[in-house]
Amino acid sequence: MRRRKFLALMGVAGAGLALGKTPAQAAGNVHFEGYPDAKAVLFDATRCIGCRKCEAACNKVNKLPAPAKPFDDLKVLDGERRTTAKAYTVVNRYQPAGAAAPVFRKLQCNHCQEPACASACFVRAFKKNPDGSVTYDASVCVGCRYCMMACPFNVPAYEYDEPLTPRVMKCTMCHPQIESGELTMPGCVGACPKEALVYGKRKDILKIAHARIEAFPGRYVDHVYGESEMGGTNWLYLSGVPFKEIGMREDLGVTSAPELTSGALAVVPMVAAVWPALLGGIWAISKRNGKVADEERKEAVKTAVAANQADNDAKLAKAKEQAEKDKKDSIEREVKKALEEAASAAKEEEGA
Amino acid sequence: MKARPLLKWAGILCAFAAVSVFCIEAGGANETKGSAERPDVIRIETMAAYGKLELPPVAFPHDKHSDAVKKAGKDCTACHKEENGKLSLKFMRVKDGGAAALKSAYHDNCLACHKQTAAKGQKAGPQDGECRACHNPKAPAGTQLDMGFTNVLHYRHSGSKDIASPSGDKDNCGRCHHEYDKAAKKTLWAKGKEGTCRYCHLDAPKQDQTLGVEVKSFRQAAHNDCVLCHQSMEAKKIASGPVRCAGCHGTEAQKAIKDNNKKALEKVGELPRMKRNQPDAAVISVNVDKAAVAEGAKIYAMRPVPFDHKTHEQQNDTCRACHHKSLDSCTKCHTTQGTKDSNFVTLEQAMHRMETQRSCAGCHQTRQAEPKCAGCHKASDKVKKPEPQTCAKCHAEPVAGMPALDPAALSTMKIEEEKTLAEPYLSARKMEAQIYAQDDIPEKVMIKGLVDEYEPSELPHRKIVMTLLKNMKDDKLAGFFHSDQGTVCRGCHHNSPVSKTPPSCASCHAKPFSAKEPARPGLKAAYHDQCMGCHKAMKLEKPVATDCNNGCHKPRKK
Amino acid sequence: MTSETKKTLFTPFNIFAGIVLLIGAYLTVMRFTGGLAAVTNLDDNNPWGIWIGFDLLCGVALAAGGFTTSAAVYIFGMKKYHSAVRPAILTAFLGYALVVFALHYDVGRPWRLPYPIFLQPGTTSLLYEVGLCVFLYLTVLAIEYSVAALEWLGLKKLRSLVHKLTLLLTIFGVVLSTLHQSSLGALYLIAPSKLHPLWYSTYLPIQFFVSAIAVGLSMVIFEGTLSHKPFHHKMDATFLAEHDGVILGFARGASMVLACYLAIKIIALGADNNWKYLVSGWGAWYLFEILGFVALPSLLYAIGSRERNIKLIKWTAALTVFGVVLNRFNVSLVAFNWQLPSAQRYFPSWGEIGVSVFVVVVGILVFRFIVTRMPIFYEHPEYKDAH
Amino acid sequence: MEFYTYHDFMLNAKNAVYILMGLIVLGFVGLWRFVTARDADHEAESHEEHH
Repeated sequence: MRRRKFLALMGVAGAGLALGKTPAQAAGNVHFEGYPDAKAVLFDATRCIGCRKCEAACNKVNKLPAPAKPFDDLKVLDGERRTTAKAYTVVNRYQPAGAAAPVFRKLQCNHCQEPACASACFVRAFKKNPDGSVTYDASVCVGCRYCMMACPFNVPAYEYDEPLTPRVMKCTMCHPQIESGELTMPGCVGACPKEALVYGKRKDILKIAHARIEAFPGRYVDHVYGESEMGGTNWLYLSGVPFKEIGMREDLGVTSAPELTSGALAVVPMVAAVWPALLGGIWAISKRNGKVADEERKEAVKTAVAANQADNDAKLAKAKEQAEKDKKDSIEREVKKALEEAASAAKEEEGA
Repeated sequence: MKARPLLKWAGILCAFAAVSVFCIEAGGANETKGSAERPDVIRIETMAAYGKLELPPVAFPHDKHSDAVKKAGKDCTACHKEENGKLSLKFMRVKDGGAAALKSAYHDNCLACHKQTAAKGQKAGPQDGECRACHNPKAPAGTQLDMGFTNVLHYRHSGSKDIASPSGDKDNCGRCHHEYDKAAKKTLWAKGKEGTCRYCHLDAPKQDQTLGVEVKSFRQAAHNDCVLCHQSMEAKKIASGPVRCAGCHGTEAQKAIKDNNKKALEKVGELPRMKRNQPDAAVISVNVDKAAVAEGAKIYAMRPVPFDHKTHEQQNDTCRACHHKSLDSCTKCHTTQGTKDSNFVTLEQAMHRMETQRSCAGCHQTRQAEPKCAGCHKASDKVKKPEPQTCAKCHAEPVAGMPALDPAALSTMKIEEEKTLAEPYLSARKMEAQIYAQDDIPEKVMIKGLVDEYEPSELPHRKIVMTLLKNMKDDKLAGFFHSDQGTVCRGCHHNSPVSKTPPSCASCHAKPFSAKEPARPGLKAAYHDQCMGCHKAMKLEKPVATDCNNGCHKPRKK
Repeated sequence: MTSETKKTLFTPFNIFAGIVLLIGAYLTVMRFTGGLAAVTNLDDNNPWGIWIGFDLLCGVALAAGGFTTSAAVYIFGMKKYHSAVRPAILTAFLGYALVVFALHYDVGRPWRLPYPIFLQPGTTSLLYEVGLCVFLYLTVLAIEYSVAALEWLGLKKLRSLVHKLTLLLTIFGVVLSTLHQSSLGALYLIAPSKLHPLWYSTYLPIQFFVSAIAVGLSMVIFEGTLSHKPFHHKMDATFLAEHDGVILGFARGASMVLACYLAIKIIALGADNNWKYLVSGWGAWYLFEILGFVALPSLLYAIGSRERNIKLIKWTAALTVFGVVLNRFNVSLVAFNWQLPSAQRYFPSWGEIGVSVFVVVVGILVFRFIVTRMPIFYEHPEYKDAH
Repeated sequence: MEFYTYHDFMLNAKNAVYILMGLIVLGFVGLWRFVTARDADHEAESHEEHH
């Protein structure tokens, strides 16, 4: 009986395991290239001089609160910073081993082709726009911060000091301003004195990036960061030093966030479809087993009694007596034990 | 009661698991740490030739041993056997006689000596049974710096009175330079055919089929000839070169050698040229098919290049800088098609390849990386082909009244005759940088690009040009290549014809990110890139690129 | 009766609970006037702290006893464990209710919690899946639990109507639990770059699900043991008589499930070829977790059920519960953001710990309120043999 | 070990997993036998008691 149940359980567990993996790998042979006319920005670390003009422009364009230290105070660069609810973009300074001069790198939302934040949001507060930008709608946001957990670049920031109306804050690629005609390119791009930031269609930007690598092979690392990272981003990077030397993860892989979770999501309907039928079946079997066992037991007792009644009467009576006594003893023991425990509990309670 | 042993068992399992966890961690934490430089540590892995090593190779500190041997009043023969009056570089043997013999050669002799030393109560090396003390995989690896034998060091040897010629000649070249004489079965000095050691002595010993001997590796040859000679001099109490590993291969020692070289050079003034019958000047020209020429075929080739061999000798540390395989002329191996000897590197490639320091263009390019040049010649950006007028700098145009440089004629000419052909061209070369008349160079340029934010910027145009020109003074290479007016201007005024009045920057650079020319910077970036890029390359500290208001711009007066 | 109540009002636990409630009230005010920054150590790099790592992940896992017990009894026909169902369901119901309660502190705008379900569902998010299932399962548990409440209130007709739904609710409960227990693990699938490879695996959902079953079984044992002392007088003879049988049976089940969990953990290691990470500090911590809190309890459970050693089983249950809590902490906090420099790592503030303790204490108080009044540890005399 | 193709990686990982699978199945059987070994004894014991 027990063995049979165990096997049934094992079977179920096996089915669960099988279900857990197969759909994950059968995520479908689909591939998307993103919006055809999506824009992108190219950041060229070999051109950036760390003047923080982009930070100032971003602050102005997005009407963010004034920072504690002015934007022309370059001492700020002494520490490594990240994006915050009050700064959509920051520039950090790095001193790579072996490099003659410091290298600067600008951080902001990378506007993933397949954004992790949008994939993770359970109210669809994030949107990938046809112009390549990823924007956020505070009017539906619950404030769960799963977007921040999901973002591989640690970009979204949160208004932790807002008690009731906290928002997730991040770069919008100046989508609203460009949409309204206020700007023709993101604020940071327009402000850069060195054209360390280039704005254009992603397809063209990629060509420019590769052309630069080809034209100056000694100057660049032969990789356009963001071309394939996390499924590709709409903010692309060129650098003269390995990207990890300027604080960029090189181990993110090329799988986009939605692909990472598609397997788990694929199992969901399967559980709803398979579980009830399977569990119902097990219930039916176990119910029938119970019935059969009961009948078998009754039948067995009946036959045994009939067959042995004549010559075993005395023996049976004796056995019954013994069994009775055993049962009584055990009940007594249990009751006694229970009583003792109750007594000691009461005592303890009193003591307390 | 029955539960007890089971629980105990579980406990033991737990403890085992815990211990293994920490063992694994300990294993992971154990990383080999960087050690101080040890030029004398040799890896002994001779046994590897006879199969997989049972134990890790031995890291053997040679200087430590030679010092100890010396202290004990013994000489090199304590460890090295003599063969034909020369010490063998191998330990206690002349030849490797198989795995077993090798093993006992090391084990018997090393351990015996260690044991003896220890018996005397002195500090000794590892004893029998302490296998891992010698076969230690974590022992620091030796770092031997290559010893460079520069022309100055060569002069210090060739000019030394202590080094006499074995044959009694005036020149002592024969003391080191030799060739194997098959008939005499020994090495002899071949006068006038000297070359660098590495031409024959390669990285590994090599059996020479025609000579029928094994040519020693460079390492063997250098240690045999240099170290043993130094040692014999030292024995005669004559000041000589290093005998310890660190003496040649250590950082400190190499610095000292460099200093001594400098002193020697200062003493002699100009470094005497080597006596190898090399030309003062030559003409480099393509090989021609003589038979075809004889039949009257015309030759289509680049014009020959007059070459100032003497000046280039002075500019290089060794002959090997250019003559990497032999002291023959370049065109012997590097033909227009390339030969097997040249690994099919053609003459064009041999002269122009940027990836190598041996080619003309490759070597000249490294000069451009110097800060005074790098502002215009951003070295890493050089992928563009040089402009046609640059080619004519070396590939000389025929000049009336001067002998014609004809490849066909040159192909039959002796090198001494080439000199007379080349010299008129070389002396006619303009070797000084030129610029337009002062008045034609605008003194100041006002840049009004960012007038909504800043007052116009003032570019000290003439000052910049004159500084660049000053940087080229007394520099033959720079002078030669900038001897045309307007060449210097092209450092900034790029991508337009050479002119006294080049177009303004704004005529090409307008708004950024134009759809038709997406790679062309806008005016703001063009200025900033040009100015800052040049300042950075030339290592000019001021003005600081990010100091807008105090550098080039002044805030706009309201 | 009244004098007895008065006498027990100032027990040490009650005094402790009172203090915790006061602190909880203070922290509640702070949270909803000063924002998360006023009470938590959360920051932009560490958006989820112990309110998610403990209150949500552990809360849901520890409440898994509900679906495992009811599935064992009603679906697998293990009738002898019947008396364990009600306490388990009640614990689960309270557990989930508290999870939702605690979430109100953590999310920015708690009144919008229904948004994902009713206003704008983001179905690509695994958090949506978790939210929907927790919402539905809480409803299921409320209905399942309502049998006891209806018995207490004496609403016979309604009670028998709800009682008839038992099988349906149980199956629904198992489906929902399977989904959201595993989805809690799947939440981390989106961040392979942030979670240490030893803990990140595409098998995370299954790992969370199987470990939830193990901890569910263990919680029934553990929580039964805890309740035994204070509520012994509330337990009827059936409950007490079946108690040891429940413990032995569940121990055997938990031993197998833990072995299964261990197997999945090791396979996950092999599938991603992560062996090399074992040889590091993280590896030692990982081995500490799976050897000390998965392999060891599995073995101890096996020994305990084989030797009928109730005491050993009870201790093992505690070990297992602690182990799963450790696992959830490792995934959500310790091994998460492992690549950040230690200065940027998260450690909970006293305020966060305070709120978590507050939530647990509220749970205990409600549990006590219910079990002292409603038929949880005993069968209502009027409904004996009604199942 | 370094891998240069996904195929190589999978080949290596799957080899390990198949071996693990075998070990795990054996382990399960062992554990199950260990846990249930006393069941027969108990049944026998209780049977004896009855006689």
